[in-house]
Amino acid sequence: MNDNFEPKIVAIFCYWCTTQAAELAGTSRMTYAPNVKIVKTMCTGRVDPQFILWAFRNGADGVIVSGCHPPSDCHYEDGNFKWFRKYVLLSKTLEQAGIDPKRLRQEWISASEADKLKKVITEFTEEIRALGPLKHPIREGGD
Amino acid sequence: MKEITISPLTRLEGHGKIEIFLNDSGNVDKAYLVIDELRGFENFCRGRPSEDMPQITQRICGVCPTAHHTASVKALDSLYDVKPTHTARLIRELMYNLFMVEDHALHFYILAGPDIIVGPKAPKEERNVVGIIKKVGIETASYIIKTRKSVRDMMQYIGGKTVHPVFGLPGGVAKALKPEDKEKLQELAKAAKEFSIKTLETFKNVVLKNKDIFDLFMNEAYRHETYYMGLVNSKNQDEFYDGPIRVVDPKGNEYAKFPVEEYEKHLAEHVEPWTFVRFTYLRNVGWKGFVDGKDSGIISVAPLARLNVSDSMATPLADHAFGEFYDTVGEKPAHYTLMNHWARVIEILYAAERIEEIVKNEELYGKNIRNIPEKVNEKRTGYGVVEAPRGTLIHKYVTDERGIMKDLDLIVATQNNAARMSLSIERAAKYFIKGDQVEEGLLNMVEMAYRAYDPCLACATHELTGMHIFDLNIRNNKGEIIKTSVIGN
Amino acid sequence: MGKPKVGFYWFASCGGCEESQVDIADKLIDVVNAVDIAIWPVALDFKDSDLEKLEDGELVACFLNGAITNSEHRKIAELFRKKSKYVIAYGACSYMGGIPGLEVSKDKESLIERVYLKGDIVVNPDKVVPVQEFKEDGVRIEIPEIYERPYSLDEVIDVDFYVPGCPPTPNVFLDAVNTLLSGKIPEKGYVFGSRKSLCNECPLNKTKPEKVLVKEFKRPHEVILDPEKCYLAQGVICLGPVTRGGCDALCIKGGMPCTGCFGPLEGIKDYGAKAISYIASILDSKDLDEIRKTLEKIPDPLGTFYRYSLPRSLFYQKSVGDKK
Amino acid sequence: MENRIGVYICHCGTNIAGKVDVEKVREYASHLKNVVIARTYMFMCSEPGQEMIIKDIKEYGLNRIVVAACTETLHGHTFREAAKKGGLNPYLVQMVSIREFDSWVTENKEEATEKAKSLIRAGVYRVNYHRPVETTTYPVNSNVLIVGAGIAGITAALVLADSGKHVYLVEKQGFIGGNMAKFDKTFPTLDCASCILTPKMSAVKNNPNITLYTYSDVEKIDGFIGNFDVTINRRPRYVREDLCIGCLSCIENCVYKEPKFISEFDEGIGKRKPVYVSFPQAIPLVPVIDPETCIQFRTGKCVQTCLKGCPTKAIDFSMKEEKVNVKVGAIIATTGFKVFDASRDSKYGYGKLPNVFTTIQMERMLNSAGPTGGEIRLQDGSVPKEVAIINCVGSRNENFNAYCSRVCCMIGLKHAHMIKDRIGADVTIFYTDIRANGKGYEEFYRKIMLEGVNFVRGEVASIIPSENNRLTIIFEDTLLSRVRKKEVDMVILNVGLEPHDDWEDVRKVLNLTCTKEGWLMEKHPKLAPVTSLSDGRFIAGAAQFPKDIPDTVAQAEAAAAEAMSLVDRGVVESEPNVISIDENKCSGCKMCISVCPFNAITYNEEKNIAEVNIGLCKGCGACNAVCPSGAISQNNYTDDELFAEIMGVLRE
Repeated sequence: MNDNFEPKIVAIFCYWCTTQAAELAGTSRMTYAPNVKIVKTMCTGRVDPQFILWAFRNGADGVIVSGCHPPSDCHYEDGNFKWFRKYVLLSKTLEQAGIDPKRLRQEWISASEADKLKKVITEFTEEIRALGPLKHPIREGGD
Repeated sequence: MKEITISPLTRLEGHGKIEIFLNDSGNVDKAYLVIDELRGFENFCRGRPSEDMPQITQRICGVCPTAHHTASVKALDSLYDVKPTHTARLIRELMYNLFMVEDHALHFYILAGPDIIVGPKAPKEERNVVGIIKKVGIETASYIIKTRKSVRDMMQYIGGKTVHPVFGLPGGVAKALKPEDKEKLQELAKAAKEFSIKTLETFKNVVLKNKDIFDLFMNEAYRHETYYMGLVNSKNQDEFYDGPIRVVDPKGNEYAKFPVEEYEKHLAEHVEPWTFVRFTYLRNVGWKGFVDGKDSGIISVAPLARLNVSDSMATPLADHAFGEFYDTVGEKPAHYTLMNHWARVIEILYAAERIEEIVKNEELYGKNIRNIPEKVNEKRTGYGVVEAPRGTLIHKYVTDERGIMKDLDLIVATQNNAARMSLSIERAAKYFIKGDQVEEGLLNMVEMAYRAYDPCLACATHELTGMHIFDLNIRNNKGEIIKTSVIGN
Repeated sequence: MGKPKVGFYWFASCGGCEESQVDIADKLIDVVNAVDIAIWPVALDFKDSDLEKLEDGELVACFLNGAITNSEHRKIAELFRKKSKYVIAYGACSYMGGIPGLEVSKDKESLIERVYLKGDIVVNPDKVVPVQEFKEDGVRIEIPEIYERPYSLDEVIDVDFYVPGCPPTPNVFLDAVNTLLSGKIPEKGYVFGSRKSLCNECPLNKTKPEKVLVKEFKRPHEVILDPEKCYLAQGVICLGPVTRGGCDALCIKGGMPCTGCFGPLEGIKDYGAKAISYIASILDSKDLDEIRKTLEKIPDPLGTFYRYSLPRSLFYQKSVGDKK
Repeated sequence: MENRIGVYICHCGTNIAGKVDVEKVREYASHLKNVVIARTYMFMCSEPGQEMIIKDIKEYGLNRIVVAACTETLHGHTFREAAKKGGLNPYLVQMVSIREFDSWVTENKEEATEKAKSLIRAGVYRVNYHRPVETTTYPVNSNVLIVGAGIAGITAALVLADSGKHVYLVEKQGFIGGNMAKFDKTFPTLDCASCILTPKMSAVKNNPNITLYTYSDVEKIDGFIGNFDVTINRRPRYVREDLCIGCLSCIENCVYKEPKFISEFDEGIGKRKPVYVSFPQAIPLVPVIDPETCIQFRTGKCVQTCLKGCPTKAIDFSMKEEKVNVKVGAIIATTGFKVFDASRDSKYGYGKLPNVFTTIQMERMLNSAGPTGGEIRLQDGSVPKEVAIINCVGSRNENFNAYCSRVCCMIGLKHAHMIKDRIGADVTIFYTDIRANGKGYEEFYRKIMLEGVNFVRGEVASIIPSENNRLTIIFEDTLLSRVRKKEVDMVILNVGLEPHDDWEDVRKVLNLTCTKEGWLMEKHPKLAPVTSLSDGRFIAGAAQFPKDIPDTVAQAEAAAAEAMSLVDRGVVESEPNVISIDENKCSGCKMCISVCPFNAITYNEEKNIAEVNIGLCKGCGACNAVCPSGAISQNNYTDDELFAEIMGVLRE
């Protein structure tokens, strides 16, 4: 069906853990799908659900947010938990609004887990490819 | 034949309209009450928590939100099998009767007033609020406005908001009254009672003492022999807040008396392709089309119906007025549609007297205002009913075990009246419009036929967008508009 | 020159907005004296021919309430835009889509079936449903094209100002009228009401602890709230923090939490998402499973956080004002 | 004034240009809104590269800079400085990683080029919203905290102290020296460990610039780079350091005539009394009383001969925990390692079979100051004739530690030599590969081979007891790929190195990042090998990863230098990513206060608004995410910046 469909994916990573993992993946020359574009925040606690809707609205077929492993890796006490709570409530809302919650993925990837980062990105890209392009009125917002 | 054409006229859409079709001889052939839009409360309430229904469903109508709010919260009481505390029930009833006073008053003075007080045949530009003020004088006018405001302010104090109140919760209400409120409330009760007595007098002066208008009220054009439906208390007296639903036949004999839980057994809805409104009728009598009489399931609700299903009124002054009413009309049930206006002012009096009783009751000021609901009942279904100003209003909810809405059914007042309203319009039209002589005053008399029901189209069409005005179009045999008029309800 | 001409009109609305306008009661007279109400269907007879007769821009302001749900609404809205200097979206439906706006997340077909074929007490053996155009020996009745979903006013025409609320409180209405009369015209897109959220004026805000951390969120019917203490701090979802003030905290005074009818403050792109953000963040748990379980108990996030604003949300809003 | 953006795309030699068609990307970028000039350059981080930016700022009146190169972590500072030199606020620069996040991780050239375009587009959209960020500078406290007094900590402490910095050296154990203090000789030179270490230890003791806290833990660190506020918890050793003269007569006079409790320092092969020092030259030479074993503490009814025997009455059973607060500008973590617990791998029978030892136990056995006085003995006191050394115990093994512990091979060779040398026993080393990659290491390996040590490339399957307390090793000879047996008297397990069990707590207290095994993470393996990801905190020694003494000492000196450059600089910039609250928008709803992990925000009752203390704000932005009034914005991560960036990576 979507043979030539290339998913657009936004990855919001915290600086301390997952961004470092992404840099390590780079220095280790681990190749992964180019579909994923990284946007960094200092902490996943900074991630506002508005960002996720904004991403979908502007053409994302999937969004990953990844931060430091709970319970204690977060460099700001519990930013990772703050994000996780938003994520749970937001996923349910997405579902109610008719957007497959699988399109929003939540991960914990520590600074040293470049291999996990590669795995997650590859997996998720394929998952979204299988789901196909996001079809929802949220798209019509695109100006 | 000569055509009367008032054109060009770009017709207003997006709200209800009455279509009257003339035959070759220019007489009325058919008349239709058309409601033309979709909203979808049945649809989008699904999946919402049932406790939100009192606040969501009242958005059907900003004119009678209290009716929907109360029917809804009663449906929740039944869904959770929880009785409101005595204090809570009193607070709800107080709120409800205050609402009845202001809503009936609004209709009598502002909406129907132009016809009754200013006069049906008075020039159109005078048949409005301004005309009324001229007629009754600025003092009376501001007195009416002030009283209505003081009532609505009290409603805000009790319910949080006047338009779209928030106080209703299963098992009670959100807010208790304070003992120090008593004084305020008693003053208000007194004012309301005076107001209602004055209003009844006003009615007598402008209608009973004015032969033309009285004759119009008793005009055959406005008479239909249908069934009547309304809530009654244990003594078969007019009741707004609670009680069994009583139906009397055109002769006034009790046809049925049932709790709201059984409404599906007794009521049915008929669908027409040319309107979005569903026509309620008596299931066991059946749908015979737009005709009246004992064999037609068409029913009528609203003030006149409520009086017709009652043996008496529960309060002294109202009961006296009740006697007066039937002596004057000379039949029970009274079948003259315009008598709704009289019935309405009698109900204002009744509501005021109820308010007086309630505010005297010490328990009204109690602290115990909530019973916490445990869990939804076995059937996971809740039924709520009230008498909206415009007639019987039923809410039925079906939920899951957590009380999340799976389905709801709403039977609203104007819908119950819709069939008879269509009758009234067609009959009045046939009566007044002859040989396409469509004279302004006569036309208004057609409008009066339906205005008497105080129809709320927002309610009637809860599936639909609310609308408060509609066109009246008269079309010749070619279907072309030869006359149009806009009616504010 | 004469008094400024203004107009009022309703689209898909419940009439509450009109009530709120009438509820300024005694002050109504002053308003009536200050302006020349050219169009006001609730009180005055009106046809849109009257509207067409006006010069372009002849109306200084028009207050339009209700959502846009069909082609005729759109036509009239566009007409008002042409005739008015300032178009004011009045009330939650016109401003954000309102409660009937929740319909956007549902499909129309299921509704027709539910109402006319599967209605609980409907008797309809011939499966009759309302039709766009009804024809029968000489009789022809048309119904306008109904849109797939309700739209907020600024999705169909350019809107200058907004008066929030379901319905707006008489005070906000007066504020809007007086501001415009005073000639101190606010910047385009201005929303009347407070510049700050409800908490700022809420009588209970002082009882709110500095750190509001909630173990679980209870549904309003499950608890008896202490009317003297911040409801949010008592574990009931209150949208006061994310909702524009100016409503005099009526619901709060009525013993119930805020449900957000005044909508968001400036700079918030999506009301519901912001609500989700702070509600979730103050949940006091550092156990992933517990977090899932607790938030599962909020049965209807979409209906709770977008009750009045779904058509205007990032999910559905058509014309995005946030173009880069 | 409208934005004038300069975009600079780095080739990074072929690192970027090899994958990304930089010219195409430059061309694309030059057409983006507000972009005035777009250039490419071989090495943007080089002097000429930076000069290019500085020149353009003046020439083209640029007020926004986008650099597409490596990562902000790496060169963010470099380009902010360049912008500063050009007269721009440094935070009007946006770095876009088209190397780590693109050219290095994307296979296909077209795809890499397309990705670079979208990343740069995002950077350009974003930079439009950048606002100048004014950071304040704070004076830096010149003291340094060093956590862990092994050879790494000691070295760093001395370097700093000698340069006049005051050092607070905190050691968990009762005595400094760490693991090295346990060793006998060091490879490959075979000079004795204590000969190297003891002088350094006493230097620590005697240096007035070093305050030593042994038997202590770092409990809490507040503040930020340059101005740390450290709380140290001193556990009671029940012998008062201010009174004790180190005569050790308390140990003499202890009611226990003979040592009868397992000595942790001797790795279980030696005994100690309840009151003890780790070894005769221990620093500080102040005994520790172990309440677990001391009669006075267990029963409360001891005759307290130790106290009676103490000339200065330094023994104080009533000593309590003591909190010390110190202020420092920099922190060095040298928390070291622990050896692999061989009993976790049951096939070796460690802890069950007699005469199965670990290399660290062997160190004690070989140590002339150790429990056996340097004599190699079996449990029954006899001298072993055949000894096996088994390498890679707990290392290079997916079930335990996948990594190579780096030092074990050399330790094994050292032990083989010393055993042969001392008792002439026949020694066999079971190895996987011999790794001798250091100065003089390979030569050492050769030497040992020539000494006649047997080398078997073998995978041990199990060790089982055989007649007269001998041990049979069953193993696969991976050269002959045959299963073979070998009988010996003694087995030495060459155990690998691991992070301490409490690494997570340490990481949290010091706010550092660790690998999944628990080794401390460096900011960059090559560019900043002893700098942690957290400002003002440095790392050295085996806490970062297993390494031998030369490397450890080298790192320690490097860390000392890094710390010195920080404290000598005298000033630091405040956290740039702090938040600000617009009081005209703030509604006083307190949601931000509820989510701030650092209590940096407080409620102003009379103004009914929230106020931030940026000194306490660490810039996580959680409050920005919740603020329902849109009143809070985090520097460099404002809503507008992030919305723009997200839109940018997705579309035009």
